[in-house]
Amino acid sequence: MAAMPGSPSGINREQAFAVAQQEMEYRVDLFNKLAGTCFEKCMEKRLKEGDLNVGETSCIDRCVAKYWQVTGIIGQMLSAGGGGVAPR
Amino acid sequence: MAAMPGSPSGINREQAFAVAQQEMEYRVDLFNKLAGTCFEKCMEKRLKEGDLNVGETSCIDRCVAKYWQVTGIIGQMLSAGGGGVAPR
Amino acid sequence: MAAMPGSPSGINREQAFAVAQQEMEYRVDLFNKLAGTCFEKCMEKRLKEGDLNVGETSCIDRCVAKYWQVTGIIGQMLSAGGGGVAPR
Amino acid sequence: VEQMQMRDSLRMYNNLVEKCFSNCVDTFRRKTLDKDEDKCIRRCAEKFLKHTARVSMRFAELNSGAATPD
Amino acid sequence: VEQMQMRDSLRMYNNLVEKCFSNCVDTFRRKTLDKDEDKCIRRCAEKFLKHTARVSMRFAELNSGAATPD
Amino acid sequence: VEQMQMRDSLRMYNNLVEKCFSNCVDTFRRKTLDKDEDKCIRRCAEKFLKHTARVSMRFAELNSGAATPD
Repeated sequence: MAAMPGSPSGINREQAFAVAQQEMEYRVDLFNKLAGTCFEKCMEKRLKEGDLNVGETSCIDRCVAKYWQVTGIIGQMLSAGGGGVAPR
Repeated sequence: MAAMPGSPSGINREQAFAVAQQEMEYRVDLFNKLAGTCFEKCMEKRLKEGDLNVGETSCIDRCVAKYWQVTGIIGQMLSAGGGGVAPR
Repeated sequence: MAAMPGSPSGINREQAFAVAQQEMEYRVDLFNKLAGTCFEKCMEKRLKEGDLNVGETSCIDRCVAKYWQVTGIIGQMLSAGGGGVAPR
Repeated sequence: VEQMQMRDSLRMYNNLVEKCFSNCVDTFRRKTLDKDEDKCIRRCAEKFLKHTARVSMRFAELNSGAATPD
Repeated sequence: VEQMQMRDSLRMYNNLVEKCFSNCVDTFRRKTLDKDEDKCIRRCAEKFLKHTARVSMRFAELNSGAATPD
Repeated sequence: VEQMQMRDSLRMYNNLVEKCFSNCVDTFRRKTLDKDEDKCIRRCAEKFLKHTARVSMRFAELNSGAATPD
């Protein structure tokens, strides 16, 4: 999914558009899953107020960072051992 | 997402179609989530028969009504405080 | 969704393509749900190793077979009693 | 539009299978359903369909603005 | 692209409603929310939106490669 | 078709990450994985992939009508 510097002129606009669209769908899906998972992990069940408290806020930051790290590890595993599926 | 009376003639058919399609996708998604949630909340776990009993039936009716109400409350919050996302 | 032998010449390529695409989306969705469900049912929670053990492997085989059977039973119910929704 | 309805029906069917399978099947000593599992699946599917029909009806009422008192 | 953003907003809105409804509403003796449920829904939605905003911020940082030390 | 396969791969990848993260990560005192979490993630991913491969094989058999006796 990386940018393709110096791509051959043969590739046409439609294809480039389709690839960009998939890249975006992938990121949206990733974001939604990440947000949903960290919500489950970090939000206190008892809703005493509408604000995020300090504990929740730092939990979110770490949850996002760890999730990102897992994305990298599994991406590497897939591209190394794997079946060609190797998104960033 | 409301109907747009007297929309300028500049809007073309394709755009109108795309908007209608999104409106429909939104409603289908809403319906599916609502149905799934009320199924979880209202169906008795022990399946003694294939029919809905009286308790389940009235639970469904109230569940749908409350879900609809929540849709309204959150829609209002989003359109008031929020980032422009304000579907009905 | 069955193959349509001797379909009238009136059906055009675009429609045939759309039907084939839906068929495929349906199968992908079925596969994903099946795989997710059998993962939940069969994988031991404690991850002692990356391999599937014997119990897990035979659990998967049976889970897939039973899931397939359920697909058939419910498909029949829908096509028999039902509202016209009768995919294979 | 027709195609969207077809797609939604197929998705509903997949959801129905998944939900009833998850509710009713929990042992994997054989590769065919036993009698209780079979019965449970049929009840579950029947109930799911009746549930969906009821929700559809109420949902349509609300969409058309015909809210009724408690 | 604009249409995709619109679609994502609508989906987010549906997710928000589903999550807060599931968290806050558990009794079905009436067809309107009681006072506690109403309060719970509003807090939940507020929290969900703040949560989403925070995640967005961090996610954007990571996407742009600006990872910060612990 | 190629694009659909690509999309499905990406979706599978997202599902895999979500599932293994949910299973393996439960503490948020630091912003990097500790050793046990890292090990758990790798096992989980490996297992998930083997599971998917096995299901694919069986699924393909059933789709082609080659059901085998118990």
